[in-house]
Amino acid sequence: MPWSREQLAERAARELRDGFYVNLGIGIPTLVANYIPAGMKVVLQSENGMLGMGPFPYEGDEDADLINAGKQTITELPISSYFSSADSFAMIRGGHINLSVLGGMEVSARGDLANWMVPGKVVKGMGGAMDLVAGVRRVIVLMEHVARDGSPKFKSACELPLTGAGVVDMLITDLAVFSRPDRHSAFDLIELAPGVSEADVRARSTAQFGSALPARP
Amino acid sequence: MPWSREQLAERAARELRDGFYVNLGIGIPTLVANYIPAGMKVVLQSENGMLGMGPFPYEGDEDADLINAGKQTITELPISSYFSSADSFAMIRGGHINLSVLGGMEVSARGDLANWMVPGKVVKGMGGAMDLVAGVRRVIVLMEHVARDGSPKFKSACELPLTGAGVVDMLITDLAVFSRPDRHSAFDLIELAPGVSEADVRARSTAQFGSALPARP
Amino acid sequence: MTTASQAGSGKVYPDAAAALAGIARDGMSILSGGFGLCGIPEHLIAALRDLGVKGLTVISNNAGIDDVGLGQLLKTRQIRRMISSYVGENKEFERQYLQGELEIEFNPQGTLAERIRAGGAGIYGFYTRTGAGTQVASGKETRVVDGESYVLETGLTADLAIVKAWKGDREGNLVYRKTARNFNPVMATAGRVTVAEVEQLVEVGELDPDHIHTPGIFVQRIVQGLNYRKPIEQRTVRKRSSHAVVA
Amino acid sequence: MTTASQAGSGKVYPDAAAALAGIARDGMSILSGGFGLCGIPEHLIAALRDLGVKGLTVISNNAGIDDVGLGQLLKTRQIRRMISSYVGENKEFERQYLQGELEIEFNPQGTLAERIRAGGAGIYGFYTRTGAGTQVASGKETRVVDGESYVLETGLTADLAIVKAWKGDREGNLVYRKTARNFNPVMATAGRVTVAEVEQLVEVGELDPDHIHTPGIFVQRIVQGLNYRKPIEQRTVRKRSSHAVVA
Repeated sequence: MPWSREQLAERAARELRDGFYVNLGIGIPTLVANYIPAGMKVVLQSENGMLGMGPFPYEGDEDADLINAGKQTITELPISSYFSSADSFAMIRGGHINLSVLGGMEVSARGDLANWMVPGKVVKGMGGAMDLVAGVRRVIVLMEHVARDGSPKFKSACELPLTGAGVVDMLITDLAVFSRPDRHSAFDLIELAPGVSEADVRARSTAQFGSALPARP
Repeated sequence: MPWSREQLAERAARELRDGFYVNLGIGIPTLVANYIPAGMKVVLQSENGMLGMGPFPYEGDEDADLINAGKQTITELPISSYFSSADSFAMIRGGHINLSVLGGMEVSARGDLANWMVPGKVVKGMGGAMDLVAGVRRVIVLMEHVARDGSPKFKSACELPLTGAGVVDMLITDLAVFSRPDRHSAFDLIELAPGVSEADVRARSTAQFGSALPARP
Repeated sequence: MTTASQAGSGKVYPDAAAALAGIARDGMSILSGGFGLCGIPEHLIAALRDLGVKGLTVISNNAGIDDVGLGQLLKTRQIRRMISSYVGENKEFERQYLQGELEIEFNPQGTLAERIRAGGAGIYGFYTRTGAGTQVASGKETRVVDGESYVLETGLTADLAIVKAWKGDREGNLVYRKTARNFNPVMATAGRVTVAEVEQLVEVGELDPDHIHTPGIFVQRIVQGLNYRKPIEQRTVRKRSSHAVVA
Repeated sequence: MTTASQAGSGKVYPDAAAALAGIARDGMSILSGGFGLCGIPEHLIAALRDLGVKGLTVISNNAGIDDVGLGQLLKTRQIRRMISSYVGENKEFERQYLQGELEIEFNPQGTLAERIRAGGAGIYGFYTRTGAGTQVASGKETRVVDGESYVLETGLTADLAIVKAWKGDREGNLVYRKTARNFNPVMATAGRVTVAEVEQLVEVGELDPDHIHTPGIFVQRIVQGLNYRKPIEQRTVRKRSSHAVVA
């Protein structure tokens, strides 16, 4: 049984570590904030210029001057600080953020990511995604394993225009989790969703990958 | 009779305009602040990170956290703001300062300036001088017309290592004032100290320059 | 980059239209602050609409939404070209773009911010990893250092910058509030003329000099806006009983 | 550039020596904040002296004066190499330099500040007019654009940055005071580890989030200094009767 959106977010949250500074992309990645383990200190960065992003406001407490990168109203925490877009991306580009979790349209075997445009469709722009994948120390991509028509999205090479080349460290799909120790290595399959076999995953991928599944008890 | 240090500063102050943002170098240029015409609004920038530099403090009011680029204690004004060294030089390099007044060791006919090192002597460093001459819109140099041994300092070409190439807009010495309309033009002699002749000035310069002295009444 | 700096009280204008008089013209380039609809110079944008200047190149992270923010200038067809990072929320934008009435240049958001900072800071260009190996790098110089690829991106300035701050004084010193800061401070440094609108015009000396975000040297004209709309694009709230951080 | 970020209260150390324990080592590179003696991390410098680490490369605008600031580390011969813009006030520096015991690399002050900013911001290098046509450009790439010459300067980082702020909280958020800000904020971004000393360690939430100069992400360790000396290099005053602005 494939993992749900919430389960993808929950799985990604297991990659958080105490003291991490983290940037969460729009969509499913945003949900990762709901699964930060109790007692663990994680500081969320919002690339429009905030460190220490708090939860959505209670109704009536919305502040037009306080939004996240998805343009949603949010709140401040005692630890928060604000800064300009230039300073925010200096922080991102300079490698000061520990982890970025983003959505994806395609990931290649060598860790290329495509998630910003589909030729033939209207292009909305890459926003901060290219800066995040180029600057953040560890990049995790969450996506459906196959497209709606069943075609693989974890591919030998991306067909869509790239967001970044060789930038993905971990790929979490609704079927499986893939990881690699560094950006020169190939991915290994490290986990499977319940009832999903390695053969299933290989059949639905054009990417080559190794296997490092834990021994079944 | 050659102009005094104070007269050099006073002459330079005549180049100030209402609303100017100005950076004054260490030494004689600092004295220019004493000759800002009454009623004229001039804002002084200090490259260590301050806009709106006030006068020296009254005795007992010195603040170790408030100094100028010459490391002298200064004061704050109601209009003042502070910023980092990176932001300060972004302001300078970006052409936001109207005028810089600096001391010089040598100036060449094409507006090169040398004022930071003498080969064979211990080098103390260029500080912010290279950034100022490269970034400020108008650069005025104040210096003695000849060295202590009588040798010219306004030369056909600088012999000392340069602070900037082709950066000087106006040269004020104790004998004369030279100006040029832009950085592609040659200098014109535009004023003489009392009792100093154009011939005197030419005899004490190796630089070639034009003459645009006002007609004597 | 030459900003027409002018210290002093002559910077204050009675309203947004007056603050743009003698500056706004057809075909000019304009840096416009804000992220989404947060921190946008709403009165100055409205004044540009009313002035009717056309053929504009607008550099702004987003393009507003239909009828709000820069969406107003799109509706009136005053914008010819945009440099942005994301324009997803604007139907009129999409229509004009598809019909070839509007040009768009996409920049990665951080590259856009840094290009503007470089423009204001007198830096010709800089090397960034962002966009290396992607379409963004095509036609640009690249270099590989220690196995990392970098793209050369150039500084960006404009004829005019319009920015919005929370408080300002008649010297042009500005303070922003929360995430409404975003692109405003960096754009203020990169306009040949910068016009700021503020919610509160305060007396000189009221702003703490340690906490001024934009020193007055960058601002040539300032105006106090009245009756700010400050629309919210994505109103998201949580129930008072909820434990979830994110809805 | 990888900073060992770690949010949370584990950042606070009891004194400067403890804050440098496990970090300071022979041969390391250190960014040291301050301009002249203003805003220098005086307790962290003293702790480096006491730790006796040697063969250091120190990046700092100045080199202190004899026995004060970095002058202390020169006296003990712990510094092998300096990257500075001006070192005019230090006799011991001059002696060691003339005897070939000390290397020095001069950078224009603005280039130094920008190189450090670039280092902290993940920018490989940038083109500046500063130094074009001078010794500073020798051996560096240059390019001419629209008749202007630019020099390629590269980003600068170090193993350790030591900075001094006025106030800080246990998250590492920092606020500087007046011109003691100078190189400190930009150096805080460019150390692989950054240690900050503050005059006042305050509770989280006491610093206004709109007015934090250095967000805590850049600071890995923080210590409250006691009994600051804050020496003044050039004590200049005016008489209460004087009209002159400058003595």
